[in-house]
Amino acid sequence: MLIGQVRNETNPYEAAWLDGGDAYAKQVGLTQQRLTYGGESTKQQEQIRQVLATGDAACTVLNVLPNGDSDTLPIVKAAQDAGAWVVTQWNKPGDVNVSDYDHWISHLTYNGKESGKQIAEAMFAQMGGKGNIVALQGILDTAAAKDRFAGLKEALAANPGITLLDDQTADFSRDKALAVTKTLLTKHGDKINGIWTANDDMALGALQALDAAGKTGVAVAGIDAVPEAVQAVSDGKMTATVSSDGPWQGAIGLAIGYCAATGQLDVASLSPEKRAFFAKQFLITKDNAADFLTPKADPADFDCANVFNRVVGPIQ
Amino acid sequence: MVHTDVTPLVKDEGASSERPARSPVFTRARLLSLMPIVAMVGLAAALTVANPRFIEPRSLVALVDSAAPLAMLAAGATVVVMCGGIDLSIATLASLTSVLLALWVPTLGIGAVPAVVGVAAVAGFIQGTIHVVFRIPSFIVTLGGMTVFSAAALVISGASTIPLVDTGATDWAFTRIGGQVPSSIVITLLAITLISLVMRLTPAGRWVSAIGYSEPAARLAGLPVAAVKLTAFTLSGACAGMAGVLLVARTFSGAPALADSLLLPAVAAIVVGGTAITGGHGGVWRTVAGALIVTMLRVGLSVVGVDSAYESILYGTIIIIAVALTMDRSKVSTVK
Amino acid sequence: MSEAQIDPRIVLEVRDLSKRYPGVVALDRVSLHVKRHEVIGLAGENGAGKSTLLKALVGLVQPDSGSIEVRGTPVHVQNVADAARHGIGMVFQEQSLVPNISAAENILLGCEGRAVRAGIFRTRTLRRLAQAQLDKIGCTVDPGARTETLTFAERQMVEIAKVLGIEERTSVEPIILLDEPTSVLEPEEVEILFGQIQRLREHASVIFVSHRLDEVMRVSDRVYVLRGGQVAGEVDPSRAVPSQLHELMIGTADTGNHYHEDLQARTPPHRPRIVVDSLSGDGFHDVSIDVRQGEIVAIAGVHGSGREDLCRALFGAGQIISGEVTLDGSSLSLTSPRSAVAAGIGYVPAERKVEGMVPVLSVAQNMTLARTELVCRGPLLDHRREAQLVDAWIERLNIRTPSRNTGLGRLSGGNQQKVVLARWLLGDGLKVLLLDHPTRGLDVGAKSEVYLLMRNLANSGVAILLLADSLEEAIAMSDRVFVMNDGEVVSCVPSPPGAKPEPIEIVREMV
Amino acid sequence: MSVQSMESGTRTKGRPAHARGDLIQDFGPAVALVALVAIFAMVSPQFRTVSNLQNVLDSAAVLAVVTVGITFVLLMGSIDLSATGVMAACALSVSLLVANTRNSLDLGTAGVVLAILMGGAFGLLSGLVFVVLKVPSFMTTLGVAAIGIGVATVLFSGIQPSINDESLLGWASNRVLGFTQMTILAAICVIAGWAIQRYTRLGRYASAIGGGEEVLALSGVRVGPYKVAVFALAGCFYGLAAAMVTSQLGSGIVQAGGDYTFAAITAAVVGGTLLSGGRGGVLHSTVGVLIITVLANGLILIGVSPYVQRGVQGLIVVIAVGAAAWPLRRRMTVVK
Repeated sequence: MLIGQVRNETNPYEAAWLDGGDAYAKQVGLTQQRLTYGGESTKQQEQIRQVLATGDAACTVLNVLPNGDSDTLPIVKAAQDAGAWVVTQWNKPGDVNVSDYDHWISHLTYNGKESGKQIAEAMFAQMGGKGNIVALQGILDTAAAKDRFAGLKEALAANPGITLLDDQTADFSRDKALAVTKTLLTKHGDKINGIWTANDDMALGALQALDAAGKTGVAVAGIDAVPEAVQAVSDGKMTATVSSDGPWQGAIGLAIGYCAATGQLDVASLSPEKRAFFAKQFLITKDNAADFLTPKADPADFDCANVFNRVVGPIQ
Repeated sequence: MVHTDVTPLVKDEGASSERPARSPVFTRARLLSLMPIVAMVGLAAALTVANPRFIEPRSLVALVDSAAPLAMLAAGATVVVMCGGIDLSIATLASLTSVLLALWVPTLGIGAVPAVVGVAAVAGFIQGTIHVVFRIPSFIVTLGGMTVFSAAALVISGASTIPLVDTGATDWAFTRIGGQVPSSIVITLLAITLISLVMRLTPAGRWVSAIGYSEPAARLAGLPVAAVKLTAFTLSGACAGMAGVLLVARTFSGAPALADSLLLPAVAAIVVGGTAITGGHGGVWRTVAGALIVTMLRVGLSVVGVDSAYESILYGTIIIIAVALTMDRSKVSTVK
Repeated sequence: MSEAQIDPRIVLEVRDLSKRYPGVVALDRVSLHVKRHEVIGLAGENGAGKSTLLKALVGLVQPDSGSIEVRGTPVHVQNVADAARHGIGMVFQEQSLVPNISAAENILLGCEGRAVRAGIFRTRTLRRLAQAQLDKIGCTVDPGARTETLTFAERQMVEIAKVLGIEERTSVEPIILLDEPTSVLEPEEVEILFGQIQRLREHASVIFVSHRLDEVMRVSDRVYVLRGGQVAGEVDPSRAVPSQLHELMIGTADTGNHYHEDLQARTPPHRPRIVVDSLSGDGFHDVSIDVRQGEIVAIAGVHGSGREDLCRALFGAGQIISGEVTLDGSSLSLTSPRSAVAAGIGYVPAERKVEGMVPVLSVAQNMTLARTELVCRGPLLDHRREAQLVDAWIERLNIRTPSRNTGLGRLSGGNQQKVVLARWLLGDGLKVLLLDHPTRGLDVGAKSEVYLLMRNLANSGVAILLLADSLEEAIAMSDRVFVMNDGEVVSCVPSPPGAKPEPIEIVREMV
Repeated sequence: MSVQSMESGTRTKGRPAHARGDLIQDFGPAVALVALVAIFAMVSPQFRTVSNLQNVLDSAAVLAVVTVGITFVLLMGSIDLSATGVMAACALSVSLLVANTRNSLDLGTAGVVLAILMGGAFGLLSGLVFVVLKVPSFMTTLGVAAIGIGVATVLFSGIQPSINDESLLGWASNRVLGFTQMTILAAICVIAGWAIQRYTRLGRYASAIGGGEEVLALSGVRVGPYKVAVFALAGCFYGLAAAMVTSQLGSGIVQAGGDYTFAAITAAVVGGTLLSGGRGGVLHSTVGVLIITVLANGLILIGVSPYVQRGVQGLIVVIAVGAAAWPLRRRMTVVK
């Protein structure tokens, strides 16, 4: 039994993730049970426990996007106790080791620091290496938000010409980003040359605010490569975004689990860097945006031999 | 002793015409008080039809286990609602508690549990005081409390998850007694039994409903209205704290928004249980039934394979039907 | 009845109207008729069927059998609006006005007519139409005033004006039902009301319901007396004497000892029980009165005289600014009702249903509400002890209830009031009893039981402070009458047995 | 409640107490607003700028429209938690009805109107359930909210519809007299709402129902239809608000409803519209909206940490209401 669980189907990225899972399930002649928990930690854990108690745990594969770091451990422990195979993505507390569990095959995430830095540098390049920016942070207690912001800090350190005027949180949300940006625009007026955001939804919100204020020539960058953002990038409205390839994420977790469950993958013998790794991500700028407008998954990626092709290194 | 022999004055034809007969109200009330159970069983049956394995003990235990923190959270608030008020702060208070617990366990060990529950109780007490002394509607006071506690949790935790260094201090709340019964269920049931015993065996129960039904009458009968309300809010706070502890025990960490999403489910649990949102009529056991119903809707639906979009449509519809079934209209004058 | 049928002056004809509730026959083949411009009195004890009859006439109750004819045509009244169409309007006992909207809006509520065009209010028209109604009864209330800021009497006038609106909408002269309109009015307000009724009869027929015989006799052309749901008789006030009506009402002749004056102590005791020394508070100032052990002291005064405020303050439910209250020589701090109860003070509020009792709770729970410690062993309730105590008092006060577990709301007013009184008699800690209109809305039988109870309490040493329903009651029951006017005590009239003062002496002081 | 407040009216020789109460209720919030503006203007130079004034009003627009809707429900003494869900559904439908990236529909203004009607339909649903099944509005609207979210999710089906309808997009960007069309629209809504409340039977009856429902029945008014109508009216406002959000964001998102429900209720209450019903009104609520918005804007401008902003807001709300209630605390009215 293949199960993919994400926050909700009401945002393009996670919807694409689940679709990727469905595609893979078809590939191996199964179906994926789509679970969403509406961003409620408690509900996510309860769902997992219920699924494991109701279904046949031993041949269950979970591909989970934990709501926050705090949710990873209970999910994994539940799976471990029930004997189900689980792959987690994005959120994991640093002090938890995947290799301590034999049913938690892998945790894969993306180097948020890296992506935060990449888009920052793309922005700075467009701004010509000097100017002022403001930053919109994500939900403050998520690793993603922290790492990405750290990446920005790094980039700033490397580019003395750029100053960070202000940073506020907009909770990864589009309408919050809109309101906050508006206020920041009045606060700093024309001083702002760039807006760094921790995800595309906020970037798009910021864009709207700029439109409403009739401001042009302000560089905006985000992360996640939601279709609208990619479109904006290729139209030149947005500077850059970073793709983690949602459909691939939705499939790969199931693939790894499926291989383990079917014995084609011996979890014990996996190298540490396959148990917890950074996956390959793609910086999208005007030049390569066109290729990402229609994301496509290659079935070959999910053969048990290739499931670890996108490993770019262990999580440090 | 006052002796007042008034018997000779009675005119019996007057009596006969005045004496109201026992109307069938009693039996209807009986039926109504069973309604939450009926709704619960009905829902369980429906889920079983959708997925036969739902009815297996393992699965049911998991369900009840999931319902435990919600029931705990709602139990205290039930008393507040019975007093005619409402407590919107319970969820964020539970989150705050989880953060404090995770922070204090390293230093206080198991002692951190009573400590944080105490803090939560105090928080409830403060809200109660503001409500009683300044005459501010509980809706507003606790709405304020909601935001304040959540802010406090964010600040104290530095807006980040705080892992429980050694889970030793909380394992008792997340094990299976005799390898079968999750301890969280037992703890919750103990707490709720305690509350309901106090409500039943001491005057507290009738004081609460007197205040809920008619506060002016209660006050003019010399009841300690303020004290009762304060106690209710304190209890509500303590229960929220305890719920926070249960959540930490199963999450192995505290987080500033851990329980925030449980507010509306908790209120739903109270009302679905048949406690009148207008106060007076209700009980904590009803809330347990309510919590189970709500949990079946929150978790059960998706697990038996309802598509997430239709899940929330079903949730909305069923919750309305459930309340329509369980509420005792004879106990509330006008529905607001 | 046969000649009544052909009598063209008959506007309302009720024939063999019956209505039974489970266990109660509310109306039993009641027949009566009302002529044009006639004021009909309807007398009878509570539970005699007066209210049910009126409710049937305005469609709030559907009779089981019998017929109602309005101006010769049989009608089936479905609801209040329906009744209005037939020209029947009712002024309800518990007032039916929305507190938070203007008097004008209330007067035209539900039948704005020309004041609303296409759902849009035209404020000026609204006011004008309302003013027209108010003028009919020469009422000076400002139609723009928000209703809850008016006094009770004013609101009653507004309500009468509202009912009169019927005659605008139905080209016929209305039939107006007044249900216990005087029960909460002060003497001088009653006078105004009677003035109104005389005006009303010029363009309406009136059915006037009261259990105060003197009033019924005064205003009515004819009086129907109901008993146990039947018409016990029809009386011509000009020829009958009260005792006859009384006999018809309760089946036995008035013993004339309604107030049990024989039980009033010949020599009022002298030990002061509660002493109020130059007390000032919200609504009263510099009040000094005292009530001695075993004494009944009445306070007379019109609305706004501050006597209710004083009474509530003495129970810790009102504001005290300065002054001192001592009970048996020791000073009291009356910060809350609780403190008063602890000191041995009991209070029976005028608004029984809202403030006096919790209708949904049982007789037992209401009775023991204030003194739960009496029915507890340690911290725990002892239901057996409660049962004994409550049953004893049900017996002693002869409270008619199916059981101690019946919801108090389902008993008659008299029995409800007895339960409320019993609440303060439990145990023997009661020192002072504050009675705010204790007999409001009770029937003769119940009243006289309450009076007897008061006498016995007094004779057992309780000090009673009485805000009487009528001046007559105040004088008859009390040993002394304090008169309050505009928040101050203006005089104290002794009222010893046998040498009762004349009402007029007191009225002079009141206004 | 109504009976009793009348009693306290006569008992404490009503007029002064009431007059004082009304004064505070009507002008207290306005004074508070002025004070806030003054304080922020002193502390923060950016706050003083004209562009910020525009910004505040622009960001108040949506909340204002939602609050106008909710005010009518509160006037009846009921409560409406459905805004979040209804707005979600309407946001999606409007973005699918006007020119968009998902389908070939291009109904323009008609699309907006349809979305508003859809909001009305949801309101109708709430109203009918509330009146016919006698389910407390709290639960009814909670359920309808869930249904709305579900409908929105179904419509969303994984792909974000961005809108290309210039006129709708224009709402957020095109400026008239320095204000966006949206702000103007909101202003119109407020005036319309005020007129409805003041001059139409619907509005008058709404507050009359809040004052004494049973009385209306005794006066031969059939209350039910008006209650349903009020909920439907509120729904229409939510629909419009959803269209405005969509115009701001340039595409229909399920989160369009955000936390407008609680914000709107808070705003209404802060403005002096009582939850107990019958008091306050559209203008009061609008003042409340401005208070809330000024707070949010000002707190960012004077650089209060993002963590504590919500907490500070909550506190200020409680204090505001408390200050208004303080002088009336002596009156023996029930506070729930």
